[in-house]
Amino acid sequence: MAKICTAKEAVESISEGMSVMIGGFLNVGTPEGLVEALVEKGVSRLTVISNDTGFVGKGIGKLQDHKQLAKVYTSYVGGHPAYSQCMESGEVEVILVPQGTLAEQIRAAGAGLGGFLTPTGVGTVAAQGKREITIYDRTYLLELPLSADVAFIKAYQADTSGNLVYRRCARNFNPIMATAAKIVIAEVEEIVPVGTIDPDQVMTPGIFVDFLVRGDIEHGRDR
Amino acid sequence: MAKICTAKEAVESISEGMSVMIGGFLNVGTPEGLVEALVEKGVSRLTVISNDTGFVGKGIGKLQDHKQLAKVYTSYVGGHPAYSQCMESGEVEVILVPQGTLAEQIRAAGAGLGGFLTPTGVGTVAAQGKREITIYDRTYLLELPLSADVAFIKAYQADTSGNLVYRRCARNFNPIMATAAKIVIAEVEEIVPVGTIDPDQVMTPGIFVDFLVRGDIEHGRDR
Amino acid sequence: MAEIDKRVRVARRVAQELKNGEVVNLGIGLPTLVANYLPQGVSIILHSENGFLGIGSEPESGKEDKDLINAGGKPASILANGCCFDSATSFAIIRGGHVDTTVLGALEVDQKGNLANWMVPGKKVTGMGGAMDLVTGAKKVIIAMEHVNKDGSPKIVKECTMPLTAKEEVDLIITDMAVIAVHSDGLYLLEIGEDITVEQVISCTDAKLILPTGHIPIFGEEGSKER
Amino acid sequence: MAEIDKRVRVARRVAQELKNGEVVNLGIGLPTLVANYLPQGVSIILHSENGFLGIGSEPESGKEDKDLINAGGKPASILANGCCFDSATSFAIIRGGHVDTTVLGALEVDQKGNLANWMVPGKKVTGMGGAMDLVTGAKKVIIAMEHVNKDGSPKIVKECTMPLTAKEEVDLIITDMAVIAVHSDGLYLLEIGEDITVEQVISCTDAKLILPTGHIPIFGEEGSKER
Repeated sequence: MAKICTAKEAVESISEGMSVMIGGFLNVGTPEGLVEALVEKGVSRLTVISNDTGFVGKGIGKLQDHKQLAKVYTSYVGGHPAYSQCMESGEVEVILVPQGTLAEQIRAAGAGLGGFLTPTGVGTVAAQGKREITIYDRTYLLELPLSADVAFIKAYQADTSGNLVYRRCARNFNPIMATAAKIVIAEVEEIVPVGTIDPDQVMTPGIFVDFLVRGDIEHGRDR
Repeated sequence: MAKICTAKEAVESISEGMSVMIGGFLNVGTPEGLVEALVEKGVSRLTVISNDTGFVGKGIGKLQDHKQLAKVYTSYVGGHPAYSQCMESGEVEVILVPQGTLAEQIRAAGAGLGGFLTPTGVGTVAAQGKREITIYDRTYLLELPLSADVAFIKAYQADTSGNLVYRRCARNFNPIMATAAKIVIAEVEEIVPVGTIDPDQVMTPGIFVDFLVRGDIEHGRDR
Repeated sequence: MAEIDKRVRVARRVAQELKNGEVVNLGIGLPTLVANYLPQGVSIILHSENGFLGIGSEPESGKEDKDLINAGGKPASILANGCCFDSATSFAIIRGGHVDTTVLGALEVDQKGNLANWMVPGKKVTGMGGAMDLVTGAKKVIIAMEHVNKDGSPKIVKECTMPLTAKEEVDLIITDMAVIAVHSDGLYLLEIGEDITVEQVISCTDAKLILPTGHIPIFGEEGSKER
Repeated sequence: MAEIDKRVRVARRVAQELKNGEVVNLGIGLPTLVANYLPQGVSIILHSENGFLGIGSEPESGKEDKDLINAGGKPASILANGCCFDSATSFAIIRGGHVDTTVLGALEVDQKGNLANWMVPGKKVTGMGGAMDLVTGAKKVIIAMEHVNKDGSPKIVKECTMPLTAKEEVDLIITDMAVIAVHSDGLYLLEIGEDITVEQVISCTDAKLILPTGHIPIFGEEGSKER
């Protein structure tokens, strides 16, 4: 059952070397307040799993700006110039994953699957070090699940049970990440009473959410 | 883009020996009108993929009552007494699949995956004939995707583009089946103009739906 | 003890295993009764594998919703904080370890924690439904059943003879006679029922039981009343 | 021909490949232009891999929705018949073959239909994003690009030297100079651009082209005007 708290309280248990999934696609649907709280906390050597690595001074990019990262699983680092340099210098280990594979790996972790077979990446560098399995004459890569210690989720609305609703393409990686981490923290635009969201319209069941943070309150209070 | 028609018209292209996925769980969320149209058409030697096989004289059960089946993939035949007999006599080949595996096999087909690894069924009869793969000391079964020629879907509401919304637990297998068949026929309770359903609330994108049948009109006209 | 009392005793004892806020899936039959005996202050979230969380009370006659049944096919209701999803998601929740406890009946359980509860050889086959996924995926598997078959033969055996539902997944066995924990080295007798002796439990159990060194607690007296 | 005209010629020709009702994913850059040149009576459904179907026109300045961007990060709008979904579903749509056509640019394409478009060795790495899934999953892959690099070197080569996006998945190559189909036995020159000769196409192409036996059609004259 979700506990309503501030971003600062929500990130309290995150310590050096942990893995954090962060929702969002080019900063749409990224929980800015939670990332900022992680920057303020100053915890380092994190592993981040995210669609992309954001921009300089914005969203996930801030974690790179403050040198808090050891490893990143992502499909795109093009928005933040420091990443290529870090990849070359080895300062941050960047594991590039095709976007659909990344999404499916996260889903697989949340769904208790041991892996899945995808045709994506066969014959490319994405196949390196992976097992190939042929089914009915088509070759697939065996991809393994990807989970994390913590997930940072951004939703539009939550009820006090933690049921979440997303808006437009701010949904992206958020619902699957909510299923694949030990601790799930959701930053939302508004928290409404139970009964406001029809059961049919819930996009992430409240059972997945451990902490609920109201983005606007956070911005008002902590900065 | 979805074409609005009668159940009779929608099932026209279904011929002997085809495979048909049918949504529903113990007859909740089962497209009664489409099953009835298939009974009236009298086409036989069908392969059916469904959570369960319904009841005598109701839903999917009718296809057994009229001896239209050659093969069934399902998790539960307990609602219809004729199935056990057919299994023994070999009149109908019944392949029992754990419910979660069945759902995931259908999803995998719709999602272009070559298969997935599940812990369900290891060490049981469900493992027979399947490849086992061990990942980090845990053993999984490699399960393959399951697709069909046609899917019969039941939804609550459709807009004229074929976007679908389901109600309560009548959702069950319907959304995944809508992704995993060459021809998708949706029986709905009402058809509303485009714009009535908010894009965030669509549960099955209209691109998956080929034919839209209004259940009530069907019941009025064809019987 | 009357049949009904035995079932209530089991349900009441199982209810004491559930923690506040847990996500629980209750199987058909005896396990369903568990929801009626939750201790004061314990509220659980019931998962229904046909696609929703937050099973509410049985709807009044005439107030059934045609789109709402439980996994056994009976009319159901959904709580205001409940939510609905498709079958792939429902089993992702189960297999992904997001159901804290599943409570099911058994035909046989053995000392390795193997469970057989879906098929009696030679009898009509009905199918495993969602049982294999539930037993494999739930964090904790509790078997709730009467200790012996109608003919008095043991249901807790050395090795299952019937087709398995899952291998080595059972954590706890709760019957009208005993509470037994399944560990890797065998079955531990934790509690015995009111008016039952250790000897009776042993004689009604085909598998070897590891006995506690001191006093053995008794269950069946306390526990919350039906609400 | 001016740069802009070349791009328009390519976009216009690609648009003619799209059928009414098709689900199409347009890559960043030149491919995005294709939507502006659809023939009369052809309406397509645009898929955006960040999670929606039904991309509408660019929103007016000041009317942007903070939750709506296209896959390139630009403000976007959604049509009334559009719908939104998560990234797992978005790529299920792509990989499952539910996108009829994807149109992308290329750094290199070779005569086996191999495509390299995500990484130039020695230059800054940006990542493959969704390109590998799109090229592998879409029913039809159309490469839309200028025929040669800025330095005049061919982009259509015998064998790709840069890291691949996908193996043997390209179906059609449309450039300012030619329309080329990829078959298992090689590259078929189908059409040449207005004011281009077959000899020019051959000299600007590193891979072997299979020429038609008779007259070769010319493109670039007809096609619908920008709407």
